[in-house]
Amino acid sequence: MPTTELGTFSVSSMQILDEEGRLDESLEPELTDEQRLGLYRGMLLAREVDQRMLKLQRQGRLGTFAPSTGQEASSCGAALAMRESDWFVPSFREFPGALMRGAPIEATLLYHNGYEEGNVFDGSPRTLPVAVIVGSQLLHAVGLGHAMKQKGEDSAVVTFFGDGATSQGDFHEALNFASVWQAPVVFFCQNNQWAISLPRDKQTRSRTLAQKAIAYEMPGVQVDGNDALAVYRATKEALDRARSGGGPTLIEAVTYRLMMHTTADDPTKYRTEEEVQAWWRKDPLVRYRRYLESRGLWDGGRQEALEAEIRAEVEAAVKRFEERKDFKIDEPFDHVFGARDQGIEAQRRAFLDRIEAEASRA
Amino acid sequence: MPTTELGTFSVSSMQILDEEGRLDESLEPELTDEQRLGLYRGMLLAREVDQRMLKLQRQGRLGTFAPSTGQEASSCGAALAMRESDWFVPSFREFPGALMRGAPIEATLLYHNGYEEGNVFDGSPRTLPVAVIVGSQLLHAVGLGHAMKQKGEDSAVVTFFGDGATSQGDFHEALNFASVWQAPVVFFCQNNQWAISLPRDKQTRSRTLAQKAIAYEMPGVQVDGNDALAVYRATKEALDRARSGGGPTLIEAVTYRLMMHTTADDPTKYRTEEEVQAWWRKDPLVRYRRYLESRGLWDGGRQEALEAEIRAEVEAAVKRFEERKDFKIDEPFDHVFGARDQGIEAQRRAFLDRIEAEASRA
Amino acid sequence: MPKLNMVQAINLALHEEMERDESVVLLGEDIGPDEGVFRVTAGLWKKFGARRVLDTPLAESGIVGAAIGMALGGLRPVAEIQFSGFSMLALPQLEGNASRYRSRTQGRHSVPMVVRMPYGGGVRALEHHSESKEAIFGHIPGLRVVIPSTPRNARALLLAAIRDPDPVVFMEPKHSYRAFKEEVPEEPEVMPLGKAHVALEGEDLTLVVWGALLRPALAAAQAVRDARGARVEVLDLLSINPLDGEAIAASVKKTGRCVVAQEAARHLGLGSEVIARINDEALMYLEAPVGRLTHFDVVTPYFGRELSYMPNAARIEEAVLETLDF
Amino acid sequence: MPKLNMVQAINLALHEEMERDESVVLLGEDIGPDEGVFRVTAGLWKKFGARRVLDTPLAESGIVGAAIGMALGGLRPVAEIQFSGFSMLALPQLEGNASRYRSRTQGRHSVPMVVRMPYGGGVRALEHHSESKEAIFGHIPGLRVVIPSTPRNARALLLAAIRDPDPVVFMEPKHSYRAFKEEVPEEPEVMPLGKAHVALEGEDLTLVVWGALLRPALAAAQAVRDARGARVEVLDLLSINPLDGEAIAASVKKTGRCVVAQEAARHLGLGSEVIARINDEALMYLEAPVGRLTHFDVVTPYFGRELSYMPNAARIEEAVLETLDF
Ligand SMILES: Cc1ncc(C[n+]2csc(CCOP(=O)(O)OP(=O)(O)O)c2C)c(N)n1
Ligand SMILES: Cc1ncc(C[n+]2csc(CCOP(=O)(O)OP(=O)(O)O)c2C)c(N)n1
Ligand SMILES: [Mg+2]
Ligand SMILES: [Mg+2]
Repeated sequence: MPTTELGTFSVSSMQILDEEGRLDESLEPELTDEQRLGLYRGMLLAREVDQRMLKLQRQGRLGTFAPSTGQEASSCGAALAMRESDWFVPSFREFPGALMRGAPIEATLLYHNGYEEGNVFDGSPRTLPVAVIVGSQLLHAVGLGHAMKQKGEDSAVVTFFGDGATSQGDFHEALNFASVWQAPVVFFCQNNQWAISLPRDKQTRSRTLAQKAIAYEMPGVQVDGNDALAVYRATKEALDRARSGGGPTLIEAVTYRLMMHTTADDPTKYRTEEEVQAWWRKDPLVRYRRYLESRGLWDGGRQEALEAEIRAEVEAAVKRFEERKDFKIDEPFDHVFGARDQGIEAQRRAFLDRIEAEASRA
Repeated sequence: MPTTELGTFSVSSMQILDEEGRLDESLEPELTDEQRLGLYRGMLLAREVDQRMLKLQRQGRLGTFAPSTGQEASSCGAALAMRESDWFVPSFREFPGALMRGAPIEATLLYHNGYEEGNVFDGSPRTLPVAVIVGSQLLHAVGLGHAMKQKGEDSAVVTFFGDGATSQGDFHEALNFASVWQAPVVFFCQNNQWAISLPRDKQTRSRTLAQKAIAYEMPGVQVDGNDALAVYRATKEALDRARSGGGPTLIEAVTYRLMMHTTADDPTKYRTEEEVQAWWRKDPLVRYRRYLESRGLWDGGRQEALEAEIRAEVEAAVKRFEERKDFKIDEPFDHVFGARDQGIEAQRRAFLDRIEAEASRA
Repeated sequence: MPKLNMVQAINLALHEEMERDESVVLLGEDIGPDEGVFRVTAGLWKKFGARRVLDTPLAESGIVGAAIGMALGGLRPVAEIQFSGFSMLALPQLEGNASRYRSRTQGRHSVPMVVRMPYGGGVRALEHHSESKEAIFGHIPGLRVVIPSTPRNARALLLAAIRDPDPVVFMEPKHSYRAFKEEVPEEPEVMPLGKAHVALEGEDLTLVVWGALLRPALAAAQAVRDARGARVEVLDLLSINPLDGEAIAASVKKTGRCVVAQEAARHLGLGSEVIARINDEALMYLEAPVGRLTHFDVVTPYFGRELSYMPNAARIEEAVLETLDF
Repeated sequence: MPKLNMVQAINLALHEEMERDESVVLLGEDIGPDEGVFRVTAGLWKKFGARRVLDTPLAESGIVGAAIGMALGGLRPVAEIQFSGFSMLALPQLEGNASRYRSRTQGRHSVPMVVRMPYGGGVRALEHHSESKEAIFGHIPGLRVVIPSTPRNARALLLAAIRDPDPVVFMEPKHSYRAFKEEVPEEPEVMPLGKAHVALEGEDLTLVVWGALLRPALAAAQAVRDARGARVEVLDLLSINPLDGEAIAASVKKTGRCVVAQEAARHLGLGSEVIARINDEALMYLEAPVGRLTHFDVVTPYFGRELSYMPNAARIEEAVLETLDF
């Protein structure tokens, strides 16, 4: 069809550390050694927490949870690029980043044992809790971004979500609102290739997820999500742009969910072991460790020491978690409304009377 | 940011008849003279229905409605490209096309006078009624397209919606599903520059609406929506592709809502008279008439005759509409469920008893 | 005290609260230069500018979802859904997030926001423009649902709703928007949320209503008084969640008879809950079954037929007489 | 007759109906190779292929909206929403379109489809995975809402739902999915929609339940019988909309006492409607207020606390005794 061309668009991809740990020095971000090491510690801690939780879950000491193994570079790299005053608006597989921002290890244990106490991160008030309804948190991020702008704060927002979330209507509405409002929001898509059993190419026919930004005249970029440096750099650039009034960005981090969707899932039903093994070879931790080694920041001794330190830290958290017993049984009545309501209070009394009667019968 | 380019995309635009009625012969679609004249008749009839309804509404003889004046080329050009066996899935401003497909004029009068009877197009069972919830009908179109494919029919679906509808989550979900399923659906966007008072550039920041197709790896094309030939051609090409297994297309028809949003709206609150006048100069009817004249198919005499014929046709429909009194008062009880339910029937009896008692008291 | 209609009274409350509190922002479709399809936001965009009066893209989940984020971020958003018929699109965000943030974070975060929406029938409007869905919102714990009935309480309840620390669905009976005027105090007046109001005192029967049915209920009460001398107490619920069960019980204990009238479909409507509260607290005081005047369990008919289906003063009077005569 | 659990029984119905009727198609998230997160669609993708068992993108409005189109186009879609907690996203399409197409077109078009969804608590699941929202769906005219309670009726009601000419929300009590087995007839059995079932006959009190509470209700009835010799009639509603008001009234007229138990929040729940029906039809037969055992009007707590808040056999027994002793 002969026609007039109205515009062209392109989408690009970035990698700084390749699978062998080779560095593209021209792109290496400026970080202090402390930051470099902190990033590694964050990733390693997250991996250890994941593994420990898996054991606890298998032993019946924890409920269902969604492991993040394999996605540590994406989560921690993005978190590192954020300021404390930025808002971290996660989905349900973003504990690595939350840990980097100071969420206590017990939080995820409590959360996955069925306690709202696990959503309380008093040291990190701008780290929001897990959003279970896929895609819903993206709109909160837009509103938060707008609020920051409105209040004249130079804080920005990073919201995380999966490849599956890009199919939700809320994804679309959020990106459109953010673009129209030029809200300081980074939409960080953890494209881990699967949404439970649905592979990425059946989720949407687009070649990339990054190109979905074109629909909103928004910058969209793909990064190697197993490359912590590329993730950091892309997120930092997007945050800088957001802070300076340049509006939102969509980042697609190409990574992989190395474990099951949740501990209730059996991935052998829908994907091959070869595929999983191929992605293990791209393990973000291995690659980043090589980078640290090449910069003379790391060696076997330090690795051992850090592993031991982390194991102890996790063990202590598990202990605190398992010893915790102060769950106020009628707490839900405290948080229906901020103001006391007589009807709710009457229900609380009936509830407590029943609990007491049952206890005395038992 | 130095990176690898992953892909480029482009969006193009088509015009065949320009504002002065000049024809780009290389693009002129193959149509019979009967089709050419039918298209003009359809547009003129729609314009007359609109004007007549406006008077009725102002006289209190009709409820609120949404005029389509200015958008006739888009609506009728697309309808002409469709087969009777294709599904026409409209929004609320698509009566021109519905008329082309055989919906009776009374239908829109009945509908806008508060009667479901106005949604009955017995002669055109694949012309669906108005969808009021913006964007919701796009998903029905996808399901219909899939059903046609599944049943081995080579029918396709054209669904219509406004620029405003592109902001709804359902728009996104529909285009994504259609693309993944490669459903035979044409998404026809009537970009009439306004969604009530919101101008197109505040609806979304993208330069075009057509480029939103890129998010779904779907062909997206812009056409001059006041050029009936371009609309016909683009829709025909999209339908041909859909029928031959090529999947869905997004068409953005650039047009203008020349009247108020609905008769309840006062557009002087939000747009200038100059803007409106500029678009009147692009009136799709004028342009298309010049085209017919240049092909020797039209002249002043024929115009007068057609206008008289149409006026009489509309007048007769108004008369039938105003004489219609057979509205079964308890009809809503007939259509809650397809199977009779005793509870609903009990409510019907109570309802009818009350109606009767009230009538006898009056 | 100026006499205002409900649209003016709501507009007044918005003006007052935006002046008083910098963090109050409005968002919705066509609320800016167009001043809202019912002109509820008249003058606000001109006065407070596009920074605080945001015309949004056409997306209800977007509006309410973004408002949640604004509230989390320290603003006090007042969102408008153009017609309540489109509010189902916002329900996932209301049910899934707005109502839960406080409880989810054990009070660390909350969502102080208002979602205004005109609702109800009788205005000759198109499909989806005449529904009454208060029972759906009312069933969601953590979400306040408020329905004013007069200009004065609309203003006072909206001020309370905006100042409340939690999400409030504020359903405006559009049939009452311009139906009558009422004196509204010069100074901002704030009514507590969660309380019903005895709009007319009586001893013989309790008539429970809300929203646009208050006026026909008062007319019916007067008609019954004129015809029979019976004194009907009219209880105006005002708050749908939480429901003022005490007020309902107290009145029914006094009168022994009750009629509840609603514009919504009968099945699972608020009238049923009113009856359940009477069952819980005052059943033994009842001298007759509670009369239920409702819409029917049919899909809301288009406006050509709607008046045949809706409660009105004469039908309320009928229902009251029937319950009195039981 | 084979003994099946509810997952197997639903799976059987899907197999049977897909074999019998070419136009039946399934769509939803992870229902293909993964066979559904609860394995309800086990074997179907393998047997009927990706043409009839469609793994969709992650979008609930999309699933239900597309299903509406399929139904308009002559298919009989059976959609799965992975957990009812996500069903609010499908509500706009259900309320705005599925439930209305028949009435909108005066019967010219209809939407024969089923939307299956596991619902209810007690399975130690994450937020949004334990809700009971039947009252929300039940309030929508034109939308059937069905809740089976045993393997046998799950299979027979699902067959009926698929064959029904209208949209049916089919809420599956996931707590009962694998809790027990029941004999299911070899031949396809179809139960009429809209009818309640007397699961246990009795003369002294009517216990109204649905879904997962049927089993604890039967246990409570037995306990009451053992303790007091009182005979409790257990009425299993099965259909939420339309509700079998006649069955409720008939039972209460016989027993004079009633308890209704629900997993959902108290305010505006189905229990209230049950009470309202008794008020309408059988109030004067009541010897005591109807006992209401419900969840509380709090945001559904996470699973660490949930059992303290939910009805169970012992609590139902308590409520029954209280109403018997009134
Ligand atoms: C709205 C909604 N629908 C369904 C689910 C159930 N569910 C939980 S996670 C998930 C897949 C999410 O995939 P993706 O977005 O790619 O994130 P990932 O799990 O890969 O991190 C689904 C379907 C949900 N939580 N929310
Ligand atoms: C979901 C929804 N929200 C709001 C409305 C109210 N409304 C009716 S038409 C309209 C604007 C539609 O704009 P557009 O899609 O561009 O179509 P146009 O009116 O220009 O034909 C609005 C906001 C609606 N019908 N549906
Ligand atoms: Mg994923
Ligand atoms: Mg428009």
